[in-house]
Amino acid sequence: MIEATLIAEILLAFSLTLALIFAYLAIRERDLIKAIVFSALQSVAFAYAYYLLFAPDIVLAYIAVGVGIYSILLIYGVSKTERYEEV
Amino acid sequence: MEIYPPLPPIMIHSLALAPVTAIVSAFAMPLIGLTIKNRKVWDAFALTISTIVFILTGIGYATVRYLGKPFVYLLGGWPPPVGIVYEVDEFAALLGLVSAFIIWLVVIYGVKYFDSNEDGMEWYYTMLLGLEAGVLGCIYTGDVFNVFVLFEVLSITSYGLVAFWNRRGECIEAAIKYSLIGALATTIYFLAVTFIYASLGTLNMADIAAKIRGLFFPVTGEPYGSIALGVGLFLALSIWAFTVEAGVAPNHFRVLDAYQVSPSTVAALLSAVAANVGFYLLARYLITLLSGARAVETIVNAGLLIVLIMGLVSIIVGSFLMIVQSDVNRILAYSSVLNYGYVCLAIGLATPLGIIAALFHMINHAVAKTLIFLTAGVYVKASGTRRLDGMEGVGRYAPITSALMVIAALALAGVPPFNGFVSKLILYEALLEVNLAPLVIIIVLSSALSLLGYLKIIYHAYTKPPMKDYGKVEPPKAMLWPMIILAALCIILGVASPWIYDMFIEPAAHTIFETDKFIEVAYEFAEKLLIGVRI
Amino acid sequence: MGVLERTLKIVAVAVMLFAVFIIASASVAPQDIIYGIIFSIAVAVVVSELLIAKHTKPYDIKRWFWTIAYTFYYFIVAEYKAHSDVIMRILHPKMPIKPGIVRVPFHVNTDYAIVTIANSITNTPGTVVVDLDTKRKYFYVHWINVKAPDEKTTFENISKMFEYFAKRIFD
Amino acid sequence: MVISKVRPRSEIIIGLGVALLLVLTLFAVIAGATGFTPKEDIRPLAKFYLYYAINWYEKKFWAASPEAVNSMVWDYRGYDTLYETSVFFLAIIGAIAVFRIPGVKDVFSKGILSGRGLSLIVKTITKLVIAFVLIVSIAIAVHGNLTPGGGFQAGSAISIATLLAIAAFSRIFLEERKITTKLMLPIRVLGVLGIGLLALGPALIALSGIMSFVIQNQPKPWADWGFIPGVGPFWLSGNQFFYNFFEFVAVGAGFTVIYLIFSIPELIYKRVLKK
Amino acid sequence: MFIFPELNPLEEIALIIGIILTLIGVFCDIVGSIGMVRFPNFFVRLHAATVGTIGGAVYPLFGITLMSLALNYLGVMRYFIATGAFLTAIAIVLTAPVGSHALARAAHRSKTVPVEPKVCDFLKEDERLIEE
Amino acid sequence: MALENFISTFIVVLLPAFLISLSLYAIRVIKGPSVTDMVLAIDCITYDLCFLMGLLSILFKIGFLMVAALALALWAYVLDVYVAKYLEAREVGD
Amino acid sequence: MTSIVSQALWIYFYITLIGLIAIAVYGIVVRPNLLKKIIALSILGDTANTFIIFLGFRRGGAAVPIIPTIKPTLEELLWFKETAVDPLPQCLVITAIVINMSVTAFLIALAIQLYRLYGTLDVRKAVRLRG
Repeated sequence: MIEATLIAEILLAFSLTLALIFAYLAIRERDLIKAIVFSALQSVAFAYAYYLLFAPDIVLAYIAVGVGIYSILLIYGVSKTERYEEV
Repeated sequence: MEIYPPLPPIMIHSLALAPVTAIVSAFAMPLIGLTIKNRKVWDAFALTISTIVFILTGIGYATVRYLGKPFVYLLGGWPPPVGIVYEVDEFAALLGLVSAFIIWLVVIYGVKYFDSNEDGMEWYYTMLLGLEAGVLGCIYTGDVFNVFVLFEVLSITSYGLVAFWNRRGECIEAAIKYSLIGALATTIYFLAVTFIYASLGTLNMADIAAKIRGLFFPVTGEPYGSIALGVGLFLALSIWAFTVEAGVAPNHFRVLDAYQVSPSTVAALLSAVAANVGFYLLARYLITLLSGARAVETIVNAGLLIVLIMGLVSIIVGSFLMIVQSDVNRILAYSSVLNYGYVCLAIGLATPLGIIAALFHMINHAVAKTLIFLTAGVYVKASGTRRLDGMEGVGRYAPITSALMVIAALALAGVPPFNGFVSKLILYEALLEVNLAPLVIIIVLSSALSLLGYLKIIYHAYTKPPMKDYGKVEPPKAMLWPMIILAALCIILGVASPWIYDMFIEPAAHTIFETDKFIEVAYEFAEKLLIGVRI
Repeated sequence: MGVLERTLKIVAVAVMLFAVFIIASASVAPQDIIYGIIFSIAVAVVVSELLIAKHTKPYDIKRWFWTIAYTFYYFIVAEYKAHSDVIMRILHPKMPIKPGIVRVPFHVNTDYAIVTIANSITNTPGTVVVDLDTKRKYFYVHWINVKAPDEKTTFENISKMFEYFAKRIFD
Repeated sequence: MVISKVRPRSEIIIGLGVALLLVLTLFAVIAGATGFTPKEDIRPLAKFYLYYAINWYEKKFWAASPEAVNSMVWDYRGYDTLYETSVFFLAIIGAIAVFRIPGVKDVFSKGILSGRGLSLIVKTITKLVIAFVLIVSIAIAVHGNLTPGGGFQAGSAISIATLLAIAAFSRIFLEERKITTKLMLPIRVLGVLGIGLLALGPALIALSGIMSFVIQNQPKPWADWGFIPGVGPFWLSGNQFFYNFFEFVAVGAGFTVIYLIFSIPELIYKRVLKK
Repeated sequence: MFIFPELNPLEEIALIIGIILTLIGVFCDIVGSIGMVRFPNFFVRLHAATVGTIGGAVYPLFGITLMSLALNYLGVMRYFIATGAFLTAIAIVLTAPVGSHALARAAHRSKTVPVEPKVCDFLKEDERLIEE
Repeated sequence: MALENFISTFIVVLLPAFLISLSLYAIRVIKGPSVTDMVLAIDCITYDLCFLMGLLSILFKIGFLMVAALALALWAYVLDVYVAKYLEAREVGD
Repeated sequence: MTSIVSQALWIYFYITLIGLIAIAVYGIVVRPNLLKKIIALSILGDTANTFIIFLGFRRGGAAVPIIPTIKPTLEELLWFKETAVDPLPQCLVITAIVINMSVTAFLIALAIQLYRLYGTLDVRKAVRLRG
């Protein structure tokens, strides 16, 4: 019998890796809309990590905030300002 | 089960009621603003609430004095390590009283300071009441995570208040700077809380203090892992967060812009009240919770040294940059940084005399700095500019205000018989006590430099011939009275200082060293109420 | 607008909402049933005008029968065909695709019918509705394998069966 | 658009230095403080909450809710949550204060916005999704003290409805149905006011002599006054149900206010700020 | 009854159907993701994405509904899993095509994505006629 | 017990397939030349995760975890609509 | 065997989280665009939250801190105490999520207003306040 916790940990490693990659991309990306989309995916990865850490309350709150509201408010922000970051 | 000595209920509940009343009325304020379109009603409401809160903090202070030991209020009825508690000793109660008093005066001043056609006053009052709740909650609380939450209440209201004049670019720019760094600081503080929970398994301040000293509360059990590293990281991160919040030297940039451009009432509040919260928490964490414990001795000493050095840097930066400014609020902002330096220096000494100096200077600075910001606000409002060369001679049209400003300037510069002198004198004594005489010279020099800075304002505003006819500059009575009260306090705190020192400052400052009492009071509650808990 | 019509609409919506509420709460305790009745009626009052245009349609048993028949047809036959086709194209080493945007006419009138057809088209792999023109009654469908661009072929191949059912369910 | 390729070298060095420093310190400290070992056990304080949250045998310490997280959020550490709500409230007030324009009425997008929205397909499905979301979020809210979720989660879920309405139908759709800041802000305020009064209530009662504390839920041996845990078939967990419900209303309305003020057309600001 | 002695025939049938649907789902997921990577253009990738959402999420979620209803060792928890999976499946059936359509329309209208390769593009020809 | 073992093994055996498909979708998100590609791939990832959440709730025997899937699916839809709206209309409230 | 694998995994988790913090701090300090800074700030907050939830995890047949019945028996409660994960970090994180979201929303509002007044989001160009 395979231990369920070990599986949770392997999946956690996967989702945290995804989060790391996409956080890096979100910070490096010059196109802000793409950065927002990357950061939304990073949020999805974090939400999945919370799921695997047995925190359904946080998953519900965090999906709403991280995937939805951050991204959407930032989209509002970009649509009212400018799309490209000047480096 | 009787858990408190027989006191009237208002005395038991006043300390908790003060911030909760403030925040609930902040909730109600927009409703009033939307239904009753009358500025007078809003003023009256805010004034009433701030008066009530002031009275409640006064009653709370009386309670703590009467009991003679820290007062523990069980929020939600839960005993210390399980729930959140308010643990108020005399230091906290006195500071809360002073903060509530200053907010009360600022509210009175603000009624006439803002023009009758100023828009958004309902939002201003909402945020002001929120700020009051945040300040009082931060000072009274006995739980490290609750500090984070109330810190956020305090900071988000201060961001909103800095951005109050929303159609001025400089205000928004200052608010952006202020809030970005502030949000970073609070997040870092949250990380600090994470580490304290990781290594000690508790969030209660008394419990933390006990655990570091090898004592155990019921329920929370033994610490995990290495205490020294966990607490060290906690300390490092929270010192950084608090000094950023207060605006001490290496991190002082954000407060300068904010004090420079925001309305005078807001600048006074941020400089006199909100910054004190940072210093209070520094003193509380560094001294009450952590110092004197064998396990973390070196770390705490390093932390104190860092605070001391930051104070010194702050003094030097503040005093030198103050005299080259040409903007009145900017001068006052640098003066704030300078005075934060004194307070930090005094906290970094961590001797009883040092803490007395810190507390006394916090109060003196709060009173005098509020006064000088408010008087400068009169000038700025009359001349329509903050630049010194734009307000030449404006003081001649307002003799009372000018006199008050002179009092405030002298008090801040530390000239006898005003209050600033007394606290600086205590600071000298504290420095001499630990053989740091060279620092005394720095302080004296910086005071002299700062006097130059204040004289610059007075020179431009009063001595120079008026550029034009400013008309009626002298403010109405509602603005004048708060300033007169503050000026009177400046003098009283200076002249009657021996009495005040004995009556209020010394016993209050002493409580911050009474870690044993701090732990004991909470422990009594925990032991009594958590009988029969099975873990 | 008569009171009866409005009541019928509200009841129809409320019943569906009640079902969703019970499913969402995953329990049939008396507490949940009471809450469900109260809140589904409350929400139905707010949204019923938005959702239902004609009050008699939800009470037509024949339409529900067609709905069930369509569900089975769609999920078993149509999806199977489309999936197997597209999966073959994905896994084929040469990827035989012939994509293009074609016009597909439709002959229904109500919003729900149009949307049912459009969503059915999009939900079957191989065809995606890119845009629609309600005046000239065209879907613009991105088709992975354009057999012929003329309207007759596209209609036969893409949306004939969907329209057959959608007409009976909603129109 | 001109994008300069030159980046100041010093900034990169500073940033990397700060990052490296953080990495090294944190790594060292975590290695010591928490250890790398995954724990088989949790901290005793947590066990207290888990064991006593709905312990019918020792009601002295209970919060009457089978969901330990919710009972912590609204009872054991309810004071935090009161201020958390107020942070959200004050942030909205701050945003309104930053975006305010004197002299412009609340409904002003007609004529400036086309009100076209997205395509018919999106509109129709959005209607269905709105109804679906409304009922599901109410289900989350009323089961907040029994199953995962609670006031904030449900409130943020219900804000999907407003969000979708703004994007799919345009802002005018909401304005025609009187969903404006003028309506939603009072609802928001009433929600938080309900929370505040529920928190303040026990203390006001205590002023008359009965012992109870701010935001107290269940009666305790040292504080007699408290809420009843349930009525008939309804399990309310004392005041937690009401807290959840008020929070649901408050958060839902609060998010609506945020979206409404963020979707004010930019043209208006340009016009006003030009003057 | 046939394979698992704990279950009655109805549950067993549900379990087997659920397992089959789950297997279909996993297969469709992998194929869809391969298609996502292999296909050359956004509009073509939409079809691969449909394989990934309908075959790869809706079918298996229905399968999970059936499967969890059959698994009696889960106790009361199986109702939560079943209802959650069912509602999610319904939500995906409703919203996934609309999301694809909205994205496709936006991509075509904003002209950020060229329709390449193509056999024909009638939408480009009729573009001016559609403007409401 | 045999049933439980069988189901657990079944689910565990399927997991590598998920890791592969999620990685491939993630590659599309990273590569995706346009924003719409990325959002489409994110949709696929979220719906895939919904499915995985269902399987894992059975594996962990915790039904309460399943609520998250619904929220994830709905918010992914909102993200789609908003990105589409941004690309189509300059003003989001339009 | 299992313990070695999971030990390695946990080391990896902490390294990942620290890397995320480093990335976020880099974003806040170095990137010039205000919205980018806000994104970085939200990543920092989320990572801090993840940190504290990791502390409350427990190995070996863990469960959510929710008991499915209203009237649990004593045995069920004891079992619950021995299996469920730590609810305290979850409570703290819910609070922190809401707070971070509020601050972020307010910051975005400020950034939009700054753009209206200054026409830029670049912090290097938006500096007009000098002493």
